[in-house]
Amino acid sequence: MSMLHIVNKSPFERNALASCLSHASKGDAVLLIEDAVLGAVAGSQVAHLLLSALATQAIYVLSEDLAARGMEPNRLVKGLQVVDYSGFVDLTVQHDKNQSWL
Amino acid sequence: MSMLHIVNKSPFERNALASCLSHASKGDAVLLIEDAVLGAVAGSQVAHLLLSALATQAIYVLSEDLAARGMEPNRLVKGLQVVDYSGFVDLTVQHDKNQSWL
Amino acid sequence: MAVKKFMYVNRKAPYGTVYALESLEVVLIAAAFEQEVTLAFLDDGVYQIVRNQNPKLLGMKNFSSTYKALGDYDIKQLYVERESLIERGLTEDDLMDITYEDEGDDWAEKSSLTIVSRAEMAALMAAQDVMFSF
Amino acid sequence: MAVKKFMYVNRKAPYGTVYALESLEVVLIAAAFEQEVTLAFLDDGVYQIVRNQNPKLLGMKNFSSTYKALGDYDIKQLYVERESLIERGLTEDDLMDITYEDEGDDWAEKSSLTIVSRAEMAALMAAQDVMFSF
Amino acid sequence: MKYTLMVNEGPYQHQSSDTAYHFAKAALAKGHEIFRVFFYHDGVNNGSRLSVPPKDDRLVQKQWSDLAQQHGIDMVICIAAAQRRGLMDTAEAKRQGLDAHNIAPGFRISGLGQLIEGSIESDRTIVFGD
Amino acid sequence: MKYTLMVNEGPYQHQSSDTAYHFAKAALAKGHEIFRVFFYHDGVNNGSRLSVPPKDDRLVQKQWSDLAQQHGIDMVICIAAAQRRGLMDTAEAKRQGLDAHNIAPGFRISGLGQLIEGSIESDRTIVFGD
Repeated sequence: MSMLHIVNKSPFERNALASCLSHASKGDAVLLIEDAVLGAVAGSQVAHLLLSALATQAIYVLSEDLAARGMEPNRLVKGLQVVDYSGFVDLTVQHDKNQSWL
Repeated sequence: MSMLHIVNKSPFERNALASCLSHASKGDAVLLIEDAVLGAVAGSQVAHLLLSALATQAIYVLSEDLAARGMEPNRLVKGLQVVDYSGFVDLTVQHDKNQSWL
Repeated sequence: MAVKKFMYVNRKAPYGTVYALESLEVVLIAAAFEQEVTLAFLDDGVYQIVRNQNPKLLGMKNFSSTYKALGDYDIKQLYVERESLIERGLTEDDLMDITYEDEGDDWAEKSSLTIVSRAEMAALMAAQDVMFSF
Repeated sequence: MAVKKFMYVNRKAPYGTVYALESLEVVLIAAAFEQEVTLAFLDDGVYQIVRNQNPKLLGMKNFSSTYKALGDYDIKQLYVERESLIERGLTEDDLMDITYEDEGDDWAEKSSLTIVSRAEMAALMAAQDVMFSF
Repeated sequence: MKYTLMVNEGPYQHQSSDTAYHFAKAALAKGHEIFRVFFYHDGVNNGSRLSVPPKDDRLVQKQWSDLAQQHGIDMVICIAAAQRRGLMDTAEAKRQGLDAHNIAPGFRISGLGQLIEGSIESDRTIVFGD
Repeated sequence: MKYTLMVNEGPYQHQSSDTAYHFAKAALAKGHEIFRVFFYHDGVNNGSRLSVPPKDDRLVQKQWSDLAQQHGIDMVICIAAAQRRGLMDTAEAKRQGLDAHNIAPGFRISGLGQLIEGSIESDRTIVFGD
């Protein structure tokens, strides 16, 4: 019994990622897609949010959205895992529920 | 020569108001419309942004949008001015340019 | 088929966008399906149930009274996040009276609203089956 | 009629929404009107001119090369806000090379990008006549 | 004053079309001129004549049509944005070999040059969007 | 697994329709079932058959039509949301006394109950929006 949280908003523009992380339970997973992948880059002012969340949640980033925005996987905050759409599907299977933070 | 800045986003959800205020020049005016009027209520975590901006800019709030959201003018941060659509039009006349922070 | 627990997560303010109104339309339909329905109001979603909404001058429909009717649809689990209120300069007194009649207690009128902490909201979310957000 | 100073303010990331693409379409048309055109990239708008964009796997059009062609349309005033880059963990090296050929300097190739501080960006905005934001 | 307004969002989903409409009405009431309203991005959806909202709600698209006809406002839908989103006038439908058109009265389809021209001709340009 | 997907934004303006489409394709490729795609809010605009984007871009609406027809996916457009935004099938156009309909092949118009029913019937419900 765990939840996959899906975030699609840039954390520099909106509060969705911050709100998601403050409501995720231990053992949940967080997937960053669309503009939310921009928050995954190391050295940004939101990196600390992800680093502290990694203690209790797995965090994934969608590779197709990273590539579209010119971000190489080697630039990401350490500990984040990159998945493609096929991996996105697998995450929705592994977690028996999911929530989109729109 | 001064600019009217128009903000229509909730400052609790997005960075538009913060970005606007950090780019407004002395003597400019800021008008809060649509969901941005929610930021005008006293005692919120964004009130300090408006209070410090009031030192250099006039800040207006659209009354029709306040009423829709159940917010009485007497609840606003001190120093803010309430205008209706007719006043909105006047502001665009008084300032020779304007910018929408979308 | 087992009953599922549906949560409707409201995080957006009304009138600036249509999501609050159209979300409520889903909730009303959902009531007919005999599933467990919970509404969560957090972040800007708390503005959806603020008192004295009056969008008449905008020519828009005042749909806030519909929340008050949710009890008639047997929807009586409305959770509001305390931290979201405080961050916005709001208190519980700013919220509409939303009630239901308790069948098991001689139809006494009781509040459908429960104010919860952020941690309690997180626990409520973790206990659902299907999460709808708009 | 006097020439007006038009600024195109880009504050949104590409691909997640269409605004960046359709904003660029306006800029290309604007070039034909012999007005003064300036582009500002701040907040998430800085992502619009990041190198190595590749939306092929999304089935979307890679329109980033169009920024490189702006010099051919005589649009060569592109201002990028330094603080916006830093907040996002980006540096100037992450940005595409966007250049123009300087007619007054034997067609030497020069950068169209100028990195400015937030205060300088505010001053640039204050000097415009018409502000377009999308 | 002479105004050009730009509307970047469709009806209902966002308030921006309503806001632009109320602004236009207030400006006209004060004797100003609305030279042009330019509909861009999803704003083109304000020009659909097939909209039938609930009877107890406003009809955003018709409000624009009526305002344009009462005051002779030039309301332009961007052709490129309209093509992406399925807004067609009779001429465009014919050109594309389609059997239906869905543009409301008072709107015309044209290019982005109309936006720039409007801004050059007007004293003020105001953008309404999301 | 059996999925119901919900799409809340129109084509092009936001990426959410594209994301839902790519998700659906990936799920089908892994042998999962897409029981239903429910289009709500501006998502109803994904069902327009009048869209003609530039030749070098994807045709979001047609991608959905093709996917539905290849895999027998039930694609439902919410009637209340569609009425507000001007999406009509032939029956609804007739009922409203309008001369045009604009629904693409593979889509049908129905009520919100289809969304709830889909979520009850499916193992997973995923919302794609703004």
